[in-house]
Amino acid sequence: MHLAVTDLACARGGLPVLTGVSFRLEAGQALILRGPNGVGKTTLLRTLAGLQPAMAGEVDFPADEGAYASHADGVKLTLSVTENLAFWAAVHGRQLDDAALAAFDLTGLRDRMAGTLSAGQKRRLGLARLAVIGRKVLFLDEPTVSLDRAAVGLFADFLRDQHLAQGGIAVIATHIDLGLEAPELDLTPYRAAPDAAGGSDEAFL
Amino acid sequence: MSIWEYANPKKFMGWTRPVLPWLWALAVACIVTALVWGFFFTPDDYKQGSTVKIIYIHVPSAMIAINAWFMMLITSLVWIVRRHHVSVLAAKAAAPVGAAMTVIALFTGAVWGEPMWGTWWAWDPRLTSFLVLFLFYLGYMALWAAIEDADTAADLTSVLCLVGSVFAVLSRYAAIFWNQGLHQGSSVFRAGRPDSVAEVFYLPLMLSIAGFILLFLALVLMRTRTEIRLRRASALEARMRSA
Amino acid sequence: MPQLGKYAPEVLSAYAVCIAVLVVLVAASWWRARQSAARLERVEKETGRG
Amino acid sequence: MIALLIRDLRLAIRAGGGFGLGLAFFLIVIVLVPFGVGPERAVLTRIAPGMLWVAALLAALLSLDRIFALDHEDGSLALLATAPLPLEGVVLVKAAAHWLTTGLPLTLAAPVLGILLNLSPEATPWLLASLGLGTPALSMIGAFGAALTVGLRRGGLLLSLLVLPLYVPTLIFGAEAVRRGAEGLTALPSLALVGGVTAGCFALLPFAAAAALRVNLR
Repeated sequence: MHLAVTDLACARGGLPVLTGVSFRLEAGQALILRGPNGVGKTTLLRTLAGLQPAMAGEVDFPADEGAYASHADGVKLTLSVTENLAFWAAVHGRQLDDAALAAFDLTGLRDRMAGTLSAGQKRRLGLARLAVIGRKVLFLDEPTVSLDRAAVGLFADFLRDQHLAQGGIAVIATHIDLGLEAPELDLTPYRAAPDAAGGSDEAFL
Repeated sequence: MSIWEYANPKKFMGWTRPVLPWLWALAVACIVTALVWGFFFTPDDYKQGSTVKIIYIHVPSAMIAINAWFMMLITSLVWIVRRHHVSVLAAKAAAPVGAAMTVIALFTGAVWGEPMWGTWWAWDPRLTSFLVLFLFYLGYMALWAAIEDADTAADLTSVLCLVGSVFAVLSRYAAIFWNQGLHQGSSVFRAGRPDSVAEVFYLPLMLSIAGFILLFLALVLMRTRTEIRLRRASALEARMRSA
Repeated sequence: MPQLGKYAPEVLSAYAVCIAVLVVLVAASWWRARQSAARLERVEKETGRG
Repeated sequence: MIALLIRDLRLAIRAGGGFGLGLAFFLIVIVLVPFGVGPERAVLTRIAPGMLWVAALLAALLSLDRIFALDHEDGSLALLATAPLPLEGVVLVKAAAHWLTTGLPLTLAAPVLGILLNLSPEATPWLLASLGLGTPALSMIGAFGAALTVGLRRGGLLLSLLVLPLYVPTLIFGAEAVRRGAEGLTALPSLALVGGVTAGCFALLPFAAAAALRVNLR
């Protein structure tokens, strides 16, 4: 179980954003992405997760072990907490066990409609999905937004004890300190030069 | 140098620049002579009277209307397979020309049939197919206009063009099935025998067809160059903004 | 002028519409071509990339 | 995939709009027809097959843009794209969910509304058969149109412009089947053609729609 990224270049709206990104993560390791807003954290995560094709370079990790989570956490407001999580479990061919609910302190809210949850609770429900689908390589874009201190702690514990401890890998773009002893990668040096090659409209320049 | 090199935007602009004026001159010359010849110097048809003169604009425009969509289908395929910008921009450029030709074919067809059918618009299968084809053109152009990102627009319109072509053919046969048809059979290409169109009508018609084809090429080349310039301008602006 | 007989309105209207549509199409394409050339020139001057 | 279908049906029921909207619209359009063309029974009988089909088609069109738009807004479309489901399967399930919430109820309600338009009794079985065979195609073509326009502002209007021309073959063959049935002729060829078109749609369109979705998710 590893995640190897070699010389990756990705674009946003036809314009090259990042070039030459390379790193390698072994089982149980995490990587924190740093850098100013707009440097391309989200674009990089979407490219790693396979949501958009890379302009150049290689992303290598075991097939369909990747999972992506972003601000839009795919929570259906007219479904209850368990229905939401049971759906994601079924989609990934797994059973919904209570450990995931407990890990994010949602057992008390199990039958509440997602629409009636607070922003923080809804966020925890979105993150609980990661525990339910059992995917080994996680690409997380600002996972702790609108979470209070206690919830951030819960999430960090889940990452450290349940995910990484069992050989999982995580690439996280975040501004706050999650308390994980994980290496950090500042993306500023990888920012693509304005007239870098490879943009889809390069043929017109 | 493979032919794909010629489709590179810069090279395309290069070799089309000298060609375009000649193409325009030839197109205008052909059409004007054909229409003047057909309008003034050919006799009336014994049965249809002077309405036969409409053949010189209905048949060429109908042909271009169909073949323009076919050309768009090919260029969309080329875009999907080889990601060639000029190819998909040529499809975007050809759509309005095809739509205009469809309007001409529709109007001239309806008017030509009016004496025989007694109404300005008869739901004849072939005319109806042109009406449906016109709707496809509208949809295609509207999709281009609705999407900002050029690449996404190119991909989505190409997929629409492929699916649309299948349904255009389906609609064609559905229209025939639906109304047995009053349209004069395909008079020009019946197994290549020109006798269905008397000799005297045949030559100006051929010239008019040639003229319309040249006009189509000239328009598409010019409009493709326009699209390339606009893409280059927005690409430079984007790079300037991001610098 | 050729003797168009009783179908004169049909034939003339057909030709009129055809020529009108073609003229509008050519004019619009020509105008857009000039617009795009002007815009490109302006942008190229700004970015200094002739 | 079944989980996705169950979830979508549950969402449609809970949202309340799902079933009722399409049926109500279908009823309203049919009721309007006599106001428009006059209550004369002979006229109504003649146009009943065509009007029932056109109304069913418009009712199906109504709820098309909701197929992907809701999932696109709350991000579950992106999550589904990284799930082990093939996108073609997701599109098929979405089309099936749309058919179950709009196409099927329309088909079942059509004979009742046929009475309003004085549809001749022999036509009713053909109406049921042609709508039953044709509405799945409407949902599949609609899913393709929705995939093309997901994420576009004012996508609903564009969706109708793109999808209606694609409905022409199904409409022609479907309405023809009912008309021939009403006149007692054999409507089997038309019915077979409706089925053929639907089969063609389910063979071709999931791939086109999935390709469009991948482009829109970029």
